[in-house]
Amino acid sequence: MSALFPPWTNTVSRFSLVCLALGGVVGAVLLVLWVESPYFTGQHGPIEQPVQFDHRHHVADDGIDCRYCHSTVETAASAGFPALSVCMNCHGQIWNKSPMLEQVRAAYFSDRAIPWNRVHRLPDFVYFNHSIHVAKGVGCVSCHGRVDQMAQVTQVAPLTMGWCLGCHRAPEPNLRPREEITHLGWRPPTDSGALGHALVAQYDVHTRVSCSTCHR
Amino acid sequence: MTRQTWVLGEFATPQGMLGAVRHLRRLGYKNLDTYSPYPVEGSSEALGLPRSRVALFVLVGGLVGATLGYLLQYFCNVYDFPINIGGRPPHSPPTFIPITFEVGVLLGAFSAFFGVMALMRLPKPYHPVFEVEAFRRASIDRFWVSIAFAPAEFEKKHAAEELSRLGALQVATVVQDPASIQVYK
Amino acid sequence: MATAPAPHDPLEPLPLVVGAPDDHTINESLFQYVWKPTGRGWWTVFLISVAGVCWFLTAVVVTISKGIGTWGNNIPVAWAYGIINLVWWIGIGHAGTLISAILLLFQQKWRTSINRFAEAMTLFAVLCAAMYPALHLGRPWFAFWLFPYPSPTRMWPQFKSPLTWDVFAISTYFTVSLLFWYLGLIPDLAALRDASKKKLQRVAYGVMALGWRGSGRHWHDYRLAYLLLAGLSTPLVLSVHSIISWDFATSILPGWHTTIFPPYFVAGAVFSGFAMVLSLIIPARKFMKFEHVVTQKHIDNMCKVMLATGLVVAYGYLMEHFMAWYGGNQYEAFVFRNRRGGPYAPVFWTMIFCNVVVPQIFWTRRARYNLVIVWIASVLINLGMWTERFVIIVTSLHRDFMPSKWEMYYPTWVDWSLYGGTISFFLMCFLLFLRFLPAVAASEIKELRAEMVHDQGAH
Amino acid sequence: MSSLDPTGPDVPIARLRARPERRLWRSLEELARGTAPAGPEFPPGASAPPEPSRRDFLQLLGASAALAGLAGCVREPPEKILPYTRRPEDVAPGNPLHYATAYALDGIATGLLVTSYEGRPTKIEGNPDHPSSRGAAGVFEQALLLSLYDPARARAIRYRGAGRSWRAFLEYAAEAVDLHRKDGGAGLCFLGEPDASPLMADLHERVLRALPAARFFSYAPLAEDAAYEGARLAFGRPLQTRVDFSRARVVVSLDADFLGGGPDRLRAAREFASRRVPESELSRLYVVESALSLTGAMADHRVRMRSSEVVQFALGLALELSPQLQGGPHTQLTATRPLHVMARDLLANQGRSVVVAGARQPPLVHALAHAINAALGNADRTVAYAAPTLPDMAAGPAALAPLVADMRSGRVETLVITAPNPAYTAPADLDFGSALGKVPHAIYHGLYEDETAAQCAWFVPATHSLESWGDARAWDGTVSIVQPLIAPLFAGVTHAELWAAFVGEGDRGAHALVQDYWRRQPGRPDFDAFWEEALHDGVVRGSATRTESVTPRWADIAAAAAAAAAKPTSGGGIELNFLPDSKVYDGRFANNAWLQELPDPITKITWDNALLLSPTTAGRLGVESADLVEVTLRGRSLAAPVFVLPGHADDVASIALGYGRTGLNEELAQGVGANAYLVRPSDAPWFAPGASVRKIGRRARFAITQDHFTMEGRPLALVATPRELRQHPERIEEQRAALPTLYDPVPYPSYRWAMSIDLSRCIGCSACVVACQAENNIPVVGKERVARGREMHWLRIDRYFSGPSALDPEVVFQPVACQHCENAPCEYVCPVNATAHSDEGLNEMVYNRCVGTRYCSNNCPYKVRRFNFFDYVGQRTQPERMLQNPEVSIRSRGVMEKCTYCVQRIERARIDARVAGRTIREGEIQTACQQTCPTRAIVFGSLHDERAEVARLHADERRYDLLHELGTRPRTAYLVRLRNPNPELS
Repeated sequence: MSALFPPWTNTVSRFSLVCLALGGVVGAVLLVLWVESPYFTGQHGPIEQPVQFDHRHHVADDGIDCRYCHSTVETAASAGFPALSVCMNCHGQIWNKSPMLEQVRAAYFSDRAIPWNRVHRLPDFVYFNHSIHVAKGVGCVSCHGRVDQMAQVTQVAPLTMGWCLGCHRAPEPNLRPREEITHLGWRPPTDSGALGHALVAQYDVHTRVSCSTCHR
Repeated sequence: MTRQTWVLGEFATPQGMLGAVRHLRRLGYKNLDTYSPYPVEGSSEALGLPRSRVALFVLVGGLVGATLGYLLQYFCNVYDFPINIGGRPPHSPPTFIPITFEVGVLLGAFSAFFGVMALMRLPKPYHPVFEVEAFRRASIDRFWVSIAFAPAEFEKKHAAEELSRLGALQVATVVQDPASIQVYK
Repeated sequence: MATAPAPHDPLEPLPLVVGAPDDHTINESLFQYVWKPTGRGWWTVFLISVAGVCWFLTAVVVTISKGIGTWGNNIPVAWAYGIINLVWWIGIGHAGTLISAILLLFQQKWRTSINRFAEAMTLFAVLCAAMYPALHLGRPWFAFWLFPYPSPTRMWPQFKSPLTWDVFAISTYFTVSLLFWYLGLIPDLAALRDASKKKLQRVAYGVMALGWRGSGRHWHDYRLAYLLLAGLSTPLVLSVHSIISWDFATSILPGWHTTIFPPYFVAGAVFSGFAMVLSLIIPARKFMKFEHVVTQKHIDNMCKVMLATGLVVAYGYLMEHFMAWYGGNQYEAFVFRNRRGGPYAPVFWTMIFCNVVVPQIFWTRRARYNLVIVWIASVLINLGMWTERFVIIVTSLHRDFMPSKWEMYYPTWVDWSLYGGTISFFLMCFLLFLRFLPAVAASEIKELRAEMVHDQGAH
Repeated sequence: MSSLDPTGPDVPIARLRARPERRLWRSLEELARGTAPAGPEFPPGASAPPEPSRRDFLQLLGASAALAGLAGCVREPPEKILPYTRRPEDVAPGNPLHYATAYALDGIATGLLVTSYEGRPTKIEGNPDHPSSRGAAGVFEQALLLSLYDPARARAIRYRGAGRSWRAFLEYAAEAVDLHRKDGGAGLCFLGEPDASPLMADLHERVLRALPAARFFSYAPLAEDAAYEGARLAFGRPLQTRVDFSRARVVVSLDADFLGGGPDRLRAAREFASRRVPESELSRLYVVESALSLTGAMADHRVRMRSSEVVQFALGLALELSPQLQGGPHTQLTATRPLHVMARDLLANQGRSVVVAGARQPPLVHALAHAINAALGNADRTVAYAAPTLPDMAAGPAALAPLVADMRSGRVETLVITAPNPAYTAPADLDFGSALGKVPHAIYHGLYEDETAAQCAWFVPATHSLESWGDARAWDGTVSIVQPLIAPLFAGVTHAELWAAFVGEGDRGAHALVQDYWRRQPGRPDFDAFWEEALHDGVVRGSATRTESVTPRWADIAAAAAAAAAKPTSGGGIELNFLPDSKVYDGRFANNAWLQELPDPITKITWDNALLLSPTTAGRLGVESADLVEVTLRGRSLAAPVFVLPGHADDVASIALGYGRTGLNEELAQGVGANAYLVRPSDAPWFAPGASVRKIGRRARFAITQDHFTMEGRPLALVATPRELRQHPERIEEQRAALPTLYDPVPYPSYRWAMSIDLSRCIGCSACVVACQAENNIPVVGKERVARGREMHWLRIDRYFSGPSALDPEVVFQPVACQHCENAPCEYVCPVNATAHSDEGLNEMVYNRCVGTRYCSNNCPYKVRRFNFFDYVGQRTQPERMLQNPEVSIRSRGVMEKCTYCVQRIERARIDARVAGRTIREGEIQTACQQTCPTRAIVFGSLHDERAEVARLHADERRYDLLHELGTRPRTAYLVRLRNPNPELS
């Protein structure tokens, strides 16, 4: 037989062409999906902390209000990471012998900060301000999830710009009465839409999507 | 692949090839084809081919491309995320024209290229005619005619004789079946 | 390489194919260099170009690792060599498409023996051009933001920007040119597959030929498809350089903001493109023994095209300066005064000499017939077209509206390396092309010859 | 939140302490202990001079910061959070606090208001309650911040190069005092700079009580001795002259640059500018000077002459104006026409005019000015006199001579130097450096281990003003308490502590010293309340010294005048002028990159000084700009590059002091410019005849930000007289009238941010440029890159020369930043939406979206966009990062940046307002440039409220748009510069 290529090469050549074409498309699609996936955005399970602080216990069991520790949430851009003195306010009296808190006591008395690991990280060029969101009726849970059910805090929201824009374009579903801000279990009344619109008017909610709202 | 037989005749000139094809068609032969190193005037008519559909592909491809191009821009800058850009209206058709045109041309070109590939059933590195060693000159300086037979109406002898009578320099027959392939001279 | 004007009867048209070779000899003569071992000359030039490419890569690494600061750019001259070279290369690319597509539509037979060559040039030129838009970015690693894709930020490109148009124009231009070129290659690849002796070559070309067998049914669709691609390329090539010119024309800068740019850029592109074809093909036809297919006729025609486009370009210059004076806009007027008499005046006058004065020699047949003169002229014209882009970009930027922010621009070694580097890259690609692919469309030559034979048979 | 603290965990904020029950300043005092980072933390030579080699090294250093722009698309390891162990009561992370303090330059204080984030001072503003500041701050005040964090500052107390403790020094000081007791301290000398601080005066006395024979000297190279001498000549005793320019309708400046220099320049500028707008009765300014100064640039009529001729001019003026001097000797000065006209104008405005004499001029000129003012009845109206605020009125180079003599003769055993770097600033003929070598126990107290430190046995690092407790007095005597904003970053003690060491109180700490002093003062029943108020307000109310009316001693003046008239005008050759520098002052700021890179207001030269010549003189000498020449005066010579400056007097060469530093650690300052002190004579510290200029043949390379002088006849910085304004309103109208457009107007329903810049008020002082740099984390790029045209200032001040003659040009300044065009040309060319318009009309630049095509810059007709050609962030050293404003993104390499109208301030105000449920109040937002502007030339606000000042100014008859014909519809409006020439002269 003298043909240069055996018959099977027909199949191979066509098949490989198809693969080439599909490969490109599929690859692109996967990339686009991946960057929005929890794995990329950081919603992939809890982050280890130097001290085993359990929000379930403090929030759910003890019913401590978020603002007791995150005290600047209503006045500052940062919600405020509790100073060790805040821990010691209670743990100076209770569990003041507990080995679990040894590191806290050591740090407090030696005046050395404990290096916690950040869970909710925004890029440096994003300027998020807690106080304004709280003032306009956005609850903690909207972005941070049911922290009262987390042994270790996990990032639940993607924190992508697209996600931010979602709420800034239609804030109504995420609004609640100010007194319910820190109430993680709060459920809106049946017709949440109506409440949302009412609150927009009541709190003069005026979400903006201009770049400088977040980027300066 | 079912059993099939190809009878091939080699001619020195395009005229010879065309003459042979016309004659064979008059004799009622089907599944004729010609092979030449360059397009030979009149071969399409001789083979009695209908108008090519490539033109249609390109038209459709171009129009679809242009539409997509415009819609893409409209979706991005007008519908999904309108932004005040230097006080210009978000929807400004004049500035959308260039990309509309480019995408149109791109898809048009794609449909022309891949369209014609599909019509020619290429890529197809193997084809029974390649079994004939002498056929290599079909892309250099010789002109071939082929007749393909389904096993039913197999008239190898007559066909071969016809070709020789029409002045074929040489005639070859490729019998192709799933098991084996024979080439007769 | 000078060949004295061929002695022949001026009434007798110049032959497109010298002598009457048969298909076999055409095949042999056009493909022989693919089979025979590469000569020393090829290797020398090739290695030089490879060295140039390495140098280019170092410059690229420097640019990307340290930043645009390694270039000479500043504020106000925020664009310089990057964009100059981009426009220059794109322009050069245009001749290829013009020759293969437009001349095909106009059924100019003389295109046949040079179109493959010109198309290859187009591809490599566009490749070189396409490097600059990416390289000149402050943050090239984000270049993909110029493409529309659904991103987590929900941001899209801004389609009012001519730069976004560029992205689409250049990528389309490259893709279409590639398809057009490859489609044209297929029959010759098949011929190489069948005519080659070495198994390896046969397989390699066989794979590329996709199993082409010259079937009449194939030719039927193939010819139409080829024609249609030509039909698409023709407006495309016009649009691409128009869009490039809009990078400037849509801005508000004096010297940029003018409606004459699109036609004058396209003409300039063809002008420089033909110059590049000539400066490449004159040596090539000599060394590769193509004189019989790339004849004096072709060179003659190309010179005439250059003369014509050169005149269009000259008219463009004239109009610019006239309107600047006649329009009575002080900023515009100043920019053109500054071009003629400012610190960059030498570049301006070089441009005038190369692009306006030099082509005039092509009025005389003696010049068109003297390959040395033609070659030198075409090289000068390439230079001239580069200086044209320098004049347009740098002189307009360095002194615009606010005299308080006027600055001079001086290129750095990185600028020069990137420019020289792309030239080497271009050369390297070209040598590879000449070495491994049919530089002249054999099947079309055969067809052409057949037609000529037929014509002669006619009368 | 990380974005609020770009310095990350490096900042020792975690160690801030506060006792909740204490006042904030107490917490700062606590803070003042134990937060000094360890020395080795800083890499060698981290002060980032402009050479590339070190830059590369620093790029690695700052790589992490440089990646900020990438943070969006790269997953990073979890970031660390370092919370306080005990959070100070008033500190909410990310919310700035403001503290009042003061900064004394040559002993006269300007009140400051400092912004601090988590204990890091990040911005300085003027203190609105302070008489000399009124909310404004100059370039020096603005740039203080950078010198605070300057890594080149001295780190350790040294004795003959070896490290010592403060304790060790105190013991040494105690011994020294004992030794000197035997002769009452005859061998003990203190060399300080003039200082109005009550605390220092007190320590001065206490040292004298212990060691009566100890001697105190003051030295400041730019001291204004002549002014006091002039007053002594005119009134019999040294007095301080206080001019109220807001009352003066005609101002004649005899070589007085009251806008550019002088202890009270901010107030002077404010008052002067208030008379340059039609709302007030327009004042007219005549300036007589040699080198073009800021004041000269504002002049309606300017007469160029050699500095030495000014005395003759003053004499001529005095003879015409003050009858009391008539019959005096007739000066041979050929009275020029402008002189008569000036005289007539002054006469026509008796009691509403003022003649001011410059500190560079001899006492007689001051005396004559006093005489003229008295004759015109300006005294107590536009000009008033008071007891000097400064205790020591003889502090100039001449005053240094006796000390140097004693040093040579070995009569000085112990010399305590607190004056800044005398070894460098002392006139060459004194050769202070070598004399210092003869002093066995020389103690130098300074910010840097500089030229002087190298000559002294002991070196004690000084605390920066923002790290110090102390007190200071303003020009009018008003007292301010100086409180620290941060603990000393490097080991250091205050001036007061050092002197206290010689009364055995060196270990008490500056806070105790200053508080005790004020506790001792009578009439303060409730001291704590007083103290708290003083700290809070930044001023001690009612502490200004009272002015007094005095009468000139005509006879003395006439006699002096006669003597002067008899004296022939100074001899031939070129007259060499010594000028205070607009940026490095006397050289003390030479290591401040912000100031070095700040273009000189007149020449626009950065990173250099130059020998200024008039075009005529340059032509005669056959030199042109950038030619290196050798200047020789009295056998001493100096190589300097020439700069040919229109408006400069002929046969005069001027050079600014303070350059050519050789300081050991001040790497930025090293080798920048030429050291004019090398040819400065102590007996003629300001100008001396008989200099020669010789061309060397080599050329220098200036880094000039504006090398084109003229406007090319374009309507850029418009100038008009009130008359022209009345007669041809259309000339302005056509620069603002609405242009036809194809686009529907974009609605801006709420705020419409806008700015107006009044060219009549702008004096070109450039304080706004530095303020902008500080507020917006704008990098410094170095001389080479400025020369290439890559400076990063968001706000530039264009300086144009106009008028018929290049020898006597009219000067106009025009601050240009992003115009925030409503139809912004930069926006539609950006392929990635990185620059776009906000719903309130801001032209936004989104750094993190920018890919760096630079197309926007090409298409910006105002050329106000700046590009990060290199990674400049990476070059910032550890302490320099601490000063970055956490409210403003750090720009990575390869992105565009530009003026944002201080959007961070807008957003903060918006959030505060909306959290409080109100709208933003008029004046609540001030841009950095506006806030610091001494003349209130810049106004910012929202056009949506017609009552807003900015809206009023946008409707002003003088308002016009820059490059209006382009139809960009800028939000920044300019107001035409008004000239008020004398009809008789024009």
